[in-house]
Amino acid sequence: MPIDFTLSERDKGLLENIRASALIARKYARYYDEHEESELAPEQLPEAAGFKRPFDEKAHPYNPKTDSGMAVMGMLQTMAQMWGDYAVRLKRQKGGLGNAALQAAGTPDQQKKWGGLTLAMAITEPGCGSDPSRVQTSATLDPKTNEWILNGEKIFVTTGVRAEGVVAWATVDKAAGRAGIKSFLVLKGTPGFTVAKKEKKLGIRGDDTAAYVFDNCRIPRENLLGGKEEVEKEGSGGFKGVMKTFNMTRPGVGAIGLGVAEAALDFTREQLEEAHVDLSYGGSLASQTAIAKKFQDLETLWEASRLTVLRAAWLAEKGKPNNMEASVAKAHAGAAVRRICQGCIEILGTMGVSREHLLEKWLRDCRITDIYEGTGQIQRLIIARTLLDYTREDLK
Amino acid sequence: MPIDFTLSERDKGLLENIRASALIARKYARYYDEHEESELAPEQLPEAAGFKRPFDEKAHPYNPKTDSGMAVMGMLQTMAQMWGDYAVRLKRQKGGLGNAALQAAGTPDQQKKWGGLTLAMAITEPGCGSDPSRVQTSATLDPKTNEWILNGEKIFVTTGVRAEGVVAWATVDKAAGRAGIKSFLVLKGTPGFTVAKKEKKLGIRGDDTAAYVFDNCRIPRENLLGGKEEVEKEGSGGFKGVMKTFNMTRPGVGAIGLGVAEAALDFTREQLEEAHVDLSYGGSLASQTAIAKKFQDLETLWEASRLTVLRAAWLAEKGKPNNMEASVAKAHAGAAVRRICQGCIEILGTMGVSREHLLEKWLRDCRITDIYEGTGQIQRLIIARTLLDYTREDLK
Amino acid sequence: MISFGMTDEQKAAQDAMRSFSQNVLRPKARSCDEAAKLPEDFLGKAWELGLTMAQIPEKYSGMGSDRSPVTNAIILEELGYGDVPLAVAALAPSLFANAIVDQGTEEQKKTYLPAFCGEKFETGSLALLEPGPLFDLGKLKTTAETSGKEFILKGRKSFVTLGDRASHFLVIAKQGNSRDAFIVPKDAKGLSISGPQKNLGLNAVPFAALELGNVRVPTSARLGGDAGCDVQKIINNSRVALSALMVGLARGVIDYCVPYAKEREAFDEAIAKKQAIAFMLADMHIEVESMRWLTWKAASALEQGRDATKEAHQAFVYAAEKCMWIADNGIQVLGGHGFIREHPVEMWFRNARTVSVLEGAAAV
Amino acid sequence: MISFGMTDEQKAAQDAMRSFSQNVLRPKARSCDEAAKLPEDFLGKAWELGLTMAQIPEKYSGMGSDRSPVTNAIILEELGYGDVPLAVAALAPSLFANAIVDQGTEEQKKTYLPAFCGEKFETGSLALLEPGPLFDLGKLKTTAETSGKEFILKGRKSFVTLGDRASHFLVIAKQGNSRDAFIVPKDAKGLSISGPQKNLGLNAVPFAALELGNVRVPTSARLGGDAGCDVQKIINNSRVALSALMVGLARGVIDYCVPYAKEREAFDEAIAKKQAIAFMLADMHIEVESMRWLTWKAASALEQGRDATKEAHQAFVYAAEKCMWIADNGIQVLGGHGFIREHPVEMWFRNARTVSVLEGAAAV
Repeated sequence: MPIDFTLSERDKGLLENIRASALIARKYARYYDEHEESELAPEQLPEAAGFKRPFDEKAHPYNPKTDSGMAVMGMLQTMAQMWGDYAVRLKRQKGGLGNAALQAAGTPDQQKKWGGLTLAMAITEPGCGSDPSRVQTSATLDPKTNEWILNGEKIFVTTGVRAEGVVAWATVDKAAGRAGIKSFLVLKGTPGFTVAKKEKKLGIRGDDTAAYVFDNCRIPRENLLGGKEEVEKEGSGGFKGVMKTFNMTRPGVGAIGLGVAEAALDFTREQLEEAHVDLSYGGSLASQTAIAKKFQDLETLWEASRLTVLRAAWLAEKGKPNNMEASVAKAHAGAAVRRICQGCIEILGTMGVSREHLLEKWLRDCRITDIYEGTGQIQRLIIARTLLDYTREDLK
Repeated sequence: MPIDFTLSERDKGLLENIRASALIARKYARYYDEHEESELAPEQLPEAAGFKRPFDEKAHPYNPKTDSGMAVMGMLQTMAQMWGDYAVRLKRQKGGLGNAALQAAGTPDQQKKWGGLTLAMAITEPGCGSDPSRVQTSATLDPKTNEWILNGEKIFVTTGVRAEGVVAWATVDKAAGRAGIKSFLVLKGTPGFTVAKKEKKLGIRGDDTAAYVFDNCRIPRENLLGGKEEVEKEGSGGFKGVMKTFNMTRPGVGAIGLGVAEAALDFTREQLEEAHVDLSYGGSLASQTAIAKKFQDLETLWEASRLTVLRAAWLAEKGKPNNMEASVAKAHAGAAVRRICQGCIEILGTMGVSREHLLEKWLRDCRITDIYEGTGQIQRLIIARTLLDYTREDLK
Repeated sequence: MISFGMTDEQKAAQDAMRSFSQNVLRPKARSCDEAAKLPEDFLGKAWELGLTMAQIPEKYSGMGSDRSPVTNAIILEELGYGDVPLAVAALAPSLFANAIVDQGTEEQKKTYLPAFCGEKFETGSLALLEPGPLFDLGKLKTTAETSGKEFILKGRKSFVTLGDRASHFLVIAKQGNSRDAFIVPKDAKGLSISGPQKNLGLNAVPFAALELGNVRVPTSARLGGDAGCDVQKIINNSRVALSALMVGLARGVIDYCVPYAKEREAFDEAIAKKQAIAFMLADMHIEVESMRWLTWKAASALEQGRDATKEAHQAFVYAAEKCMWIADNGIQVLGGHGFIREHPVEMWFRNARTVSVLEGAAAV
Repeated sequence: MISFGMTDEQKAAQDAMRSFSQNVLRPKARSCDEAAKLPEDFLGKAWELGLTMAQIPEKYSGMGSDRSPVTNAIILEELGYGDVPLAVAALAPSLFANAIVDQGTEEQKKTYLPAFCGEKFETGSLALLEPGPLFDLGKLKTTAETSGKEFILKGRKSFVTLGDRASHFLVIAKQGNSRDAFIVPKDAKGLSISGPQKNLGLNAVPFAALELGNVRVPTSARLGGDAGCDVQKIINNSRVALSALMVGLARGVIDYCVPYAKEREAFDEAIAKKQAIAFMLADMHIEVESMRWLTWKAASALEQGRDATKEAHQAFVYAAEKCMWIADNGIQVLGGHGFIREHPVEMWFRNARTVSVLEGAAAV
């Protein structure tokens, strides 16, 4: 297919469908923001029926010659949903980050067995933030019972309260470093596995974030994702496999932030247009107002960022390597959404910080984008290593 | 004295005096820019008489209760001179960076002997940029003749062609690292000391930058600045002494850049005022044009930077430590002048890049500010080490 | 002469405020933010500092210290370091009283100032900002019209500090092509006060909204009497004060991040040893210094009675941008922990974004 | 559908331009910059690439490939990577010819296009920019007035590429409230051409200034004839082309800095191993990618015949800012060596600042 940036009618239909339900979700955005403790499912909300808007696949079948690919559309759909509200969307979602890991690293049997559950992903520990190779949670095999015994603490587990199970990283051999790290599936209710805390956060308050404790938690031997028990001696092949999960989640996280930022831009544009600020493109700096210039710069930044996200997804759907591009997308979006939401507030002034509107919430929700799934700093390390042809040891 | 940011009548008189001669210097700015090879002394220029504008010290004696201190005024005078033209000022200047080193580290005898000469400072070598401790130029004492034998190469020696002598860093003991580095005074004409090259540069073309070669260059034993021949075993006390020179030169380099940037701002303001752009302060973002907002931001950045320079100088004249503040001033000014000159060109458009005006030259002249006397990166290392209470080994 | 030297008196004031910040403001900051209200005894405790009455002349029952914007800037940096919202609340009375000290007629001074010199907390409040987007100090929508011996005020005001307990409001309104300030009692007919407004940050401060529906005040209610007043001067004072608070806030972020970054490890060493983090901290420090000197310069221009419009504008705009930048990067230094309400940085981030849009309207 | 996939034809064009850049442009870049002129044989050599005639329809003696702004963007990135000024010079004929292909009347096409399809270099030139500060595309000072069957053109133009050897100029002028383009022969009465202008960068390009003192042209000289033309479309085309050149320039900076930073040592290791440098390079890469996709998007909108005003504006403004940022930081990566003319980075810095103020006026 030649270079193209337009959407087919089917693409548009799918996105409009999502936006319509996203607008309903937005009505409950403030509720979830102010009721951080609430575990009320969006399906119990008065207008829940509006969330289900089946898309007529038969009338509009997928045409690979004209319609955008799955991964690209996945990004655009994520943006459209988040444009409505971050929390309501996530609360409605079957499946969590752990499902992506199961998909990437699980055996067919494992995928069949647990694929229907909502799985969280537990990586970070109190002592390690951006550096997953420092995982201290241990998994010891008890050959008598054919069970793994997990011990350790996990923090920042997204949807960790609501999830039915978790994919947790643990080391089977601390001396082996990154090569010793494996993924284990632990179901809620397993003895020795407790949700220790639900975090209170700056934003994305509708979406829960948990802390876990594993205290001699025993799980079946076959709950090791992928099933490979041996620790590779050289390199970190297994670890790299684990890290591969990020190549779609990183642009995805970018898309999440950009959806929220788009809402902020749309709200700001409406206000400016109502105030008759000329926002037209095409002219020179000399004829612009400070407000219009600032707004257009933010809008341009958003578009630039969105294109890096789509590029990373497009590579993935073409089966091309996208490790660096996934980090480019995440790093760009993480920084862009910070600037965009802050800038929109600067433009609108006191209106922007008032809780009568959602803009202030979008600022808070957005801020996580540059932090989770690898901070902007981590993404830059990855990009720089690739550019410089450096190993992890060369540049860290 | 209480906090005050105003200038006394005497302060103003001194600066106006300098500005008047700086305006004459500006007439020759383009000549020196386009004749990089020229070593014509400004005193030979047609209007050279205007350079000498004696200030009537008797009619306006220095009053320490009302007039600004020496170091602060030094910064302001530097700015005023550079506002005229970088090159002409430096070409007229008796004394170079090496004189500051002589002042800081030389014995009274040495200061008396060489203080009247224009001395360059030779630190950087082809193999070491920002890291002076990697100096490879060696100094070996010949006890028979009581001479030091220098061997090595130096680059980026400011005013290295015009200078009558140079203060060069060399190591007397490579194994000792930083502690082995000493400063030596070498006069032009000393056998074995040659000016290998005069660099062609982006900017400050009127000011020469040389490369030196020392090839078994013999200098008297007493040409070691400060006279301390022994290498301290622990720490890097001697090296720190050497580095102290920078505590005034760093803000001074900031002042140089800010003087040039001020010229750029003044030129841009004139053009904007002629075009009836409202540049008044006091209102809100909502009522500003993009051009005015951009210009005011640059003007504000300049003022912020200028105050960090004055602060570092003020501390010095009060005898207070200013190591960190000197780096703050240098780092701030280095970044600020890059943005200011680039921004002025953006505001004025094609007029800004035309060689009919000096703005494009000021951009080029300014660019060195964030590089020499320690790049912006080096300054940030120094600041961060102080903030974090880290040693050079902790953070590098 | 250029001088950065504090007087002994200023150093003493700085020390006193530093300890008030550490002992009173910091411990209360988080709980007030979560509860979105002031602690019961707080305004009384802050009143004991005597900040308002200190600069009221003795003839109006004050303590008669020099009215010093520079000293104020030094004090406010320390209070902002402690907690910006509590500082804003504590300083609301000064905002009102100082405008009268600076620009009131003799009669206005006699009438209003003594109330601020008693033992009990008392406040008036500045009503400058207006709701809606694109607020423009040069194009106020609130108007004042003369009608016989009265002014009729119409319009809406927002972000009125302590609007729930102020006895009077200093309402800034447009009168023809100029701006003026009017002293309006809280029980004026046609004035309705609502609130508290809920915001992103500064949660502890009860901000009110005012609706002025044909509020009539006597001509003597105009600040400065027949001569009117210089509204820009009030704005300049406010902008400098807000700048000083932001310097304090930003400095607080650095002081929190530095030990955190030294303790926190990644890739086998403290994150502070990574240039990306270390340089971020260095840049924060560079900017806090710059913010402070711009603020001092503007305060000094005010103190010397010069037109400080440019200096106050520069200080405020620079401080607003950099304070936000620093708080935002403070979160980044803490990573995931920066997003959690167990650490104060996310609160400072919200306060920074909020205080920096106030344009010069919420502090002394 | 969203697709970033180049056609095989585009890949082949990219390869060809890459080798032209490497073999012809790069080796000449520095000497042309210092001499401030084009190499003798250069325009002829560039002409052999057939860039201009490729997109001229066969009926006007061209090669009749599709007129593809996307392919142009890909080509221009490669040429910009080689050397922006030489690329600007080589592409001047296309700038003129493409406007006629896109918007000329049948008669204009017949009259002017065949000249661009011969073996000898031939050029016309766009005259859009005007001297002085605050140039505003929306408020041109050059005017066109009708007078019988003629237009009278008055005004001044600057930065007219290859103005010294163009046979015709496409002069953009204001006519009442709208803008139009007029084909003016170099020997028109009342037209004086001066130059070359000396500038900060793009030194190899002879830019001329035009003075139009009551220049009379027949009504048929208006591009598009009686219907006139869409001047914004010409500007959009130019902006996208300039953006593509800037992508190439910026990519060149990174490719130069990466090996330098790996080789250069400070504090006992390669400076590329310092996060401050490594992250700078990473940010440069992030921005080059963004610049390219914005440029492609705008080019694609042009290609599909849609109004590309927003896309072209976004691509140009973003590319201008980031190209400058990258070139400026390229100098910083090299430190003192970045300031010396032995390395190309300072030249790229000058070219970046110059090309980024052209507003959409110097390339295809």
